[in-house]
Amino acid sequence: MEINQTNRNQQRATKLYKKRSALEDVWRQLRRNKGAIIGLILIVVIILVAILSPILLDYDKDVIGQHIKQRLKPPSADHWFGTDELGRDIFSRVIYGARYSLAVGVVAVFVALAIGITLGAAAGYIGGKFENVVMRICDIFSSIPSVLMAIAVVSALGKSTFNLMLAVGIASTAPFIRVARAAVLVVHDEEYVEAARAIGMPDWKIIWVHILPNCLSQIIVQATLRVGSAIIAAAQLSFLGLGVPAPAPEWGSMLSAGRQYIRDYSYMTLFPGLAIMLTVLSLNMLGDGIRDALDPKLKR
Amino acid sequence: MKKHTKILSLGLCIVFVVLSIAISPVSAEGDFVPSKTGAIIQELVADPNAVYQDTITIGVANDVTTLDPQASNTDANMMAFELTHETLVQIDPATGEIVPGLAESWEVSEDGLIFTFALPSGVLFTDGVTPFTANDVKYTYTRAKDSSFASAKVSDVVDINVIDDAHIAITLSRPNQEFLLLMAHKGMSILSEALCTADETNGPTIGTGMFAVEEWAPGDFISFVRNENYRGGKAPTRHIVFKLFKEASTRLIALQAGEIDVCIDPSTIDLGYIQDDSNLQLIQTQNVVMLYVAINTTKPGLDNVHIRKALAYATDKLSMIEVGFDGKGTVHNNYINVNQFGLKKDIAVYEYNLEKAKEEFALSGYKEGELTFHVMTDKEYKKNAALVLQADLSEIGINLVIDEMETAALKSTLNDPALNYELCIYQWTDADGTDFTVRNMYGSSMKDGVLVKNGSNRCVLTDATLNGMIDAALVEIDTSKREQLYFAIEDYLNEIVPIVPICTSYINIGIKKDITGAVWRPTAKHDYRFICIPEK
Amino acid sequence: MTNQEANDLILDIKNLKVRYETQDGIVRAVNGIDLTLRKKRTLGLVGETGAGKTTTALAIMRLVPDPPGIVECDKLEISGQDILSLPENKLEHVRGNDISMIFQDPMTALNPVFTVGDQIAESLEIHEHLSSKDAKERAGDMLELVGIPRERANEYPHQFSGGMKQRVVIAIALACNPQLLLADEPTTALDVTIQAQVLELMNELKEKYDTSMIMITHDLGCVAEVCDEVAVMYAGRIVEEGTLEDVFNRTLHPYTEGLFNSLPNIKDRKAKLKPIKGLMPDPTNLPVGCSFAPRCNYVSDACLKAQPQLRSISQTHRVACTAYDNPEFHIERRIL
Amino acid sequence: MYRYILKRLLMLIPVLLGVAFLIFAIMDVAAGDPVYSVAGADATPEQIEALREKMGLNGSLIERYIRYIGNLLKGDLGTSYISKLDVMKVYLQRLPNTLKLATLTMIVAVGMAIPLGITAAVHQNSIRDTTSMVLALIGLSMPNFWLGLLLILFFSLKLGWFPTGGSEGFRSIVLPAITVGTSLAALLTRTTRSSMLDVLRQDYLRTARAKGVSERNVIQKHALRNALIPIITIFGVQFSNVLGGSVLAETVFAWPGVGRLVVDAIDQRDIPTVTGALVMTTMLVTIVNLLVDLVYAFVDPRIKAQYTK
Repeated sequence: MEINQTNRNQQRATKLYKKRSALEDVWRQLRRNKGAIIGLILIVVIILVAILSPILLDYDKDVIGQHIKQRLKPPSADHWFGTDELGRDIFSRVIYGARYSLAVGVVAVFVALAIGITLGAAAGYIGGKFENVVMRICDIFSSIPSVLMAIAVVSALGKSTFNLMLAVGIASTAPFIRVARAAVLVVHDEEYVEAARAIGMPDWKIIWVHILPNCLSQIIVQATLRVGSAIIAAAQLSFLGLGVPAPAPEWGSMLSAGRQYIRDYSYMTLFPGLAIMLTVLSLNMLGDGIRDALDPKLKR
Repeated sequence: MKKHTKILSLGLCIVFVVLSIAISPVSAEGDFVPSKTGAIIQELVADPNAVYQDTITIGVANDVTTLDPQASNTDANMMAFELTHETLVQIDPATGEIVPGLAESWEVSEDGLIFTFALPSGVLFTDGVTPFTANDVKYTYTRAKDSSFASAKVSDVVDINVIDDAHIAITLSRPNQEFLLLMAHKGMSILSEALCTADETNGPTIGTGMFAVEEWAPGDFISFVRNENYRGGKAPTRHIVFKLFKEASTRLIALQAGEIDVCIDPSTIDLGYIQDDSNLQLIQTQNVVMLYVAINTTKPGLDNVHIRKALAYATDKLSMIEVGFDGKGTVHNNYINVNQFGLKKDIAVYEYNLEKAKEEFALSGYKEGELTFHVMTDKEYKKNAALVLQADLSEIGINLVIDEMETAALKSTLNDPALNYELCIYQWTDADGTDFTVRNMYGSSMKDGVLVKNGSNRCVLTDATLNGMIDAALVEIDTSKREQLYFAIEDYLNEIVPIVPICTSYINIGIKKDITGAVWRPTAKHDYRFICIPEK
Repeated sequence: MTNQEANDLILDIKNLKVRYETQDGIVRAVNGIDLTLRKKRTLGLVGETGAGKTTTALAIMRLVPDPPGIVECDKLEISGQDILSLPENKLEHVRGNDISMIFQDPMTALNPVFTVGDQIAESLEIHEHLSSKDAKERAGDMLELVGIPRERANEYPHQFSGGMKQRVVIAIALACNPQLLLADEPTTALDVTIQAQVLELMNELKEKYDTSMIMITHDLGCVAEVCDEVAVMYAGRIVEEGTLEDVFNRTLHPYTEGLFNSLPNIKDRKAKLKPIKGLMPDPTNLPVGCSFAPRCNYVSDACLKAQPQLRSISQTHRVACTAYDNPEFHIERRIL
Repeated sequence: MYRYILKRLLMLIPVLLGVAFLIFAIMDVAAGDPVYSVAGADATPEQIEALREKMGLNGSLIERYIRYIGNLLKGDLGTSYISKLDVMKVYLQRLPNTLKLATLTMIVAVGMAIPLGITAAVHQNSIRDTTSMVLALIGLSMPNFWLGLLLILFFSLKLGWFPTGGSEGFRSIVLPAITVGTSLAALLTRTTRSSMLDVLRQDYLRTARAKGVSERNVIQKHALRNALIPIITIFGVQFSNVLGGSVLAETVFAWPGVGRLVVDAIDQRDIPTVTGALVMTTMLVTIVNLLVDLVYAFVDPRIKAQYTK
């Protein structure tokens, strides 16, 4: 027993050491990737903006405050991005909107991660009928185009920020199920997993301790890139009028509102669109960087 | 028109403008004077030798959803029925008077209870073989009793008696001053008994109108082809197409690009493009679509008249017009529609005044922040109005949550007997019969000993006093007395505030300059039967 | 060198240097080597992994990937033809025709989406301008030559075992009867029994076609079996070269000695294995002096100061080791 | 091989049943009883009940589902609540538009992406590579409906080259195809590049070069065919997405495709149309995926071997 314990400690120690050095290695790789660094800086700035916006701006006054007399004013020194149909300052709204888009993107991906990894890992580990059922469900979900799926879910649950997150999350679950299952299948028969099973570790613990960490890198890459597509998906739903309820300054719904003014007041569609693009772009750049850093094949 | 270069097209435009000023008898926008009913009538001088453009394409905002006149009452469908079907009588857009439709003439008994219609003979339905007879009228009105859309219009009908193929008598339970108005409604279009019983789905789509449906691709377009055998002479245009463009800006661009000939309801913000385009013309008339805040008076908080008055004072109608219609609208303070008989011009007004709103709120006994209401909206301009209301209500301590919904979901929530809503930005489009308006918007009827709200009574009023006033006005034969009765009803409503009227806006239509023959109605249910472009 | 010998020269390399410029720094893989090879002879290029053997072979084929690889050379001639200045399209005529290469891992050396017959026929089509039918026919011949039934020409690589694949690779390399064959560890990835078969096959074919060959390997047994001459590489340099006899029986360089010592001794199974201590120096950061000095048992201060140059010990035998400045010096290894 | 195809087609059945059930369940939860939006304001309770029966909305979810499947097996997708038209007919009316858009989009995207991706991979880290990768990233990060709006703004409003919407003539398909195709092209370019980079590192290319195969043939013959496999995967997945309706582009450009049909039907709570259109779309998607898998087998003999096993 004693020996076993020391052994395990040693194992843990090497694992820790290994982990840290792997992380450092990733960071070293990442730092060298110009795109990833630009992406990282951008996304950090956007996150900071999102976090600080309630301090910088007075929601009632700056963000949803209406000034009907000042409506539809083009960009100027007072209103950097102009004003919208209710005379609200588009700059403030775009700034504040980062909160919604990021929150929706991140939460949606978490929903997808939670469902996807649980189901996928379980399917890969348990196998048999259960796996079959899960994979068929996965087929069902992935054969319905995800936008339509999300639209159906939102209209079923009703319009709210949370439901939007849920809908986007559910609609993007299938890929995570696949990734998790594939990763589990790869390591399922590895010797250390066999060993863990041999010493009587419960299944959930084996999945959690031994299997998941091994597919973590893939999942991290997927997740980073998916946050971007989740933000776009959420904006799409908002654009179709199924998003965050008014008067919240969600970028997609700002675009939707600006659509009918596109001929004369194109700035109304320009800035929220740019904001979405910039956010997703920075996430993609960062995600690409992380993937390259994690993927030893791409190292040169 | 294919634009090769900017300069060339600019040059062409200039030439065109010069030519059109020189040659054509210019009909500038100002030339269109609305008739008594508010309609703009583009008179078509009948000319048997004239040649007309084969197809007129109308860019519409709303899809035709059904071809059965008794299965819907949306404007889009009504315009289709106007082409394909006929009603016994119709309203002269110039005078507002009832004129013959499918019926050639009619007589009313002295007690005002029996209407006898004389029908033409030799009329065929547009399938080309089925003859029209008085039995079809009986069938249509009987069928209407079972229709959830049309039944209210025939609720007073107790007997339909086919005298012969060309004569039919209809007996009412009580005198109804507006019976003929109701019969002019497109929902009362005459169907063929033979066709409907043979094919329940497609039978009702065939009428005796000037056009027949040619092809229907829901969500895309519907096309109509002229009825060559129409008894009054065929229509000038062979094909009419309603093409759906959900986006107002896209619709207008299609008009400017020449893809369509008529653009219904362009965005108010874009009207300048029509005025600046020498090929186009803007038709503009005040509409009779009354926008209002429907208040479910049975819900806690909203059952308190002070809260409702606070809502009325806090409603910034001018801002709503500014935001919703780019300033092009008229504040509405009445409880019936504009142009309707009995409209009280000097009704007491709840001016936008947040101080007064606060006073009323204080009288209600509720505390600030205690009340949260949900308001349902479907269209963008309604959402914008709700946003304005939301900002003002937050000033007086009422939270407003805006529920944006699809039109179908909103309608089904309104119609659901559970009445699970509090506020709704809604509209009332009927501008013909005052009784029909007040009875449906505010009236209730006795069922099994309890008052049950009428179908379109969105404020869920069950007020016996009000019902009595409505019934009294309906049967009053003296016009000026009747008017006074309606004034009284409006004053009564103004005290209990079951709705907050907001505004009426304008009907805008962009058309190609050469278009004529159409009747542009303030109800937005336009008459395209004679629309045409004469070839030069 | 006599005229005769010069005409006989298949390969003549002077001062070949290859470096890879990567993000981690400049990897100096080959640092100035000279090599010559005469007709029908076989040279064994020996050294541990990372010594620069494969890079040398790739440099001869002019297949060092650029970027990041940069090749510098004073002279690189195949049968008197200057390879260095050839444009890419001319090089294509040399590759597979005059020089061929057999790669280390037969598992990955074949394109999985083409039949083996097509892959053999391809070089025939390119170099001998055969019609695709004739090329297929010849490919079948080649398969039979390496001991595979010709019917299997229409099968895909995944249907072959490792040894069979290596035979296919050999068939591809020999299809156009090249003057020089570069074999890069042709047997490393194979089972021992298969290794012998493959080696024997190569020996046979070499004899049959009069091909010269460079055998790259770290397997000394394999060298003893096939090679006439041996060059030992360490950290991108040749540290000892000579005939098989010279290097095996009159070993001079401490590194070569280390290589032999790390082989298990069948005659004295109790003798402890003596692996070379330490690791190869980081090729991005080579020491100023002898690269082997940090691991050398005979190291002296002089070794650390300057790079030792190759010196001739006999007509055929040369070594790069500063210790031989002292005429008394000898290494421990004695040949019995 | 045929057995494999048959097996795949049989697997389609549970998926279709599942899709139908999923949509049924979702629409059942959806706010707003469709009966009340179809019935008018004045409908009496009796009329409501009659209508409910007529619309097939009586009974529990499971009962309705079983009824629906029964009809589905007969090839009957039901009739629309709103237009009373046969759902199959309406769907088939829309399908050609969607297929047209999808096909053009895919052709344009593939035509752009594969050469770009190959060039980028072959000249890794060159200016060309960086430029095309930055462009691809931007293309991928742009919400397509926004791109559509910008295209309308520039090419329709400013330049007047293309119509802003509608489905007549070739000119009207150009902007929607670009809108949908951009992100697809971006994705495909990236996939082609990374797949190509993967393949370019493979030993068998060195073998080919050592054989004297010209660089052009090394890339176009030896590398591309191997690199195609992951590209085909993405192609398959994306084709389904385009096929299922680039809903947003269809909305922005008033393109009467299947995607808009579904969105409008969801708006109108027109359950038969929603379910029918999605079931049909699923079937198409699955069939396209099967075709993609067969193309795989054509490209990669190893996969073919698996199928025939």
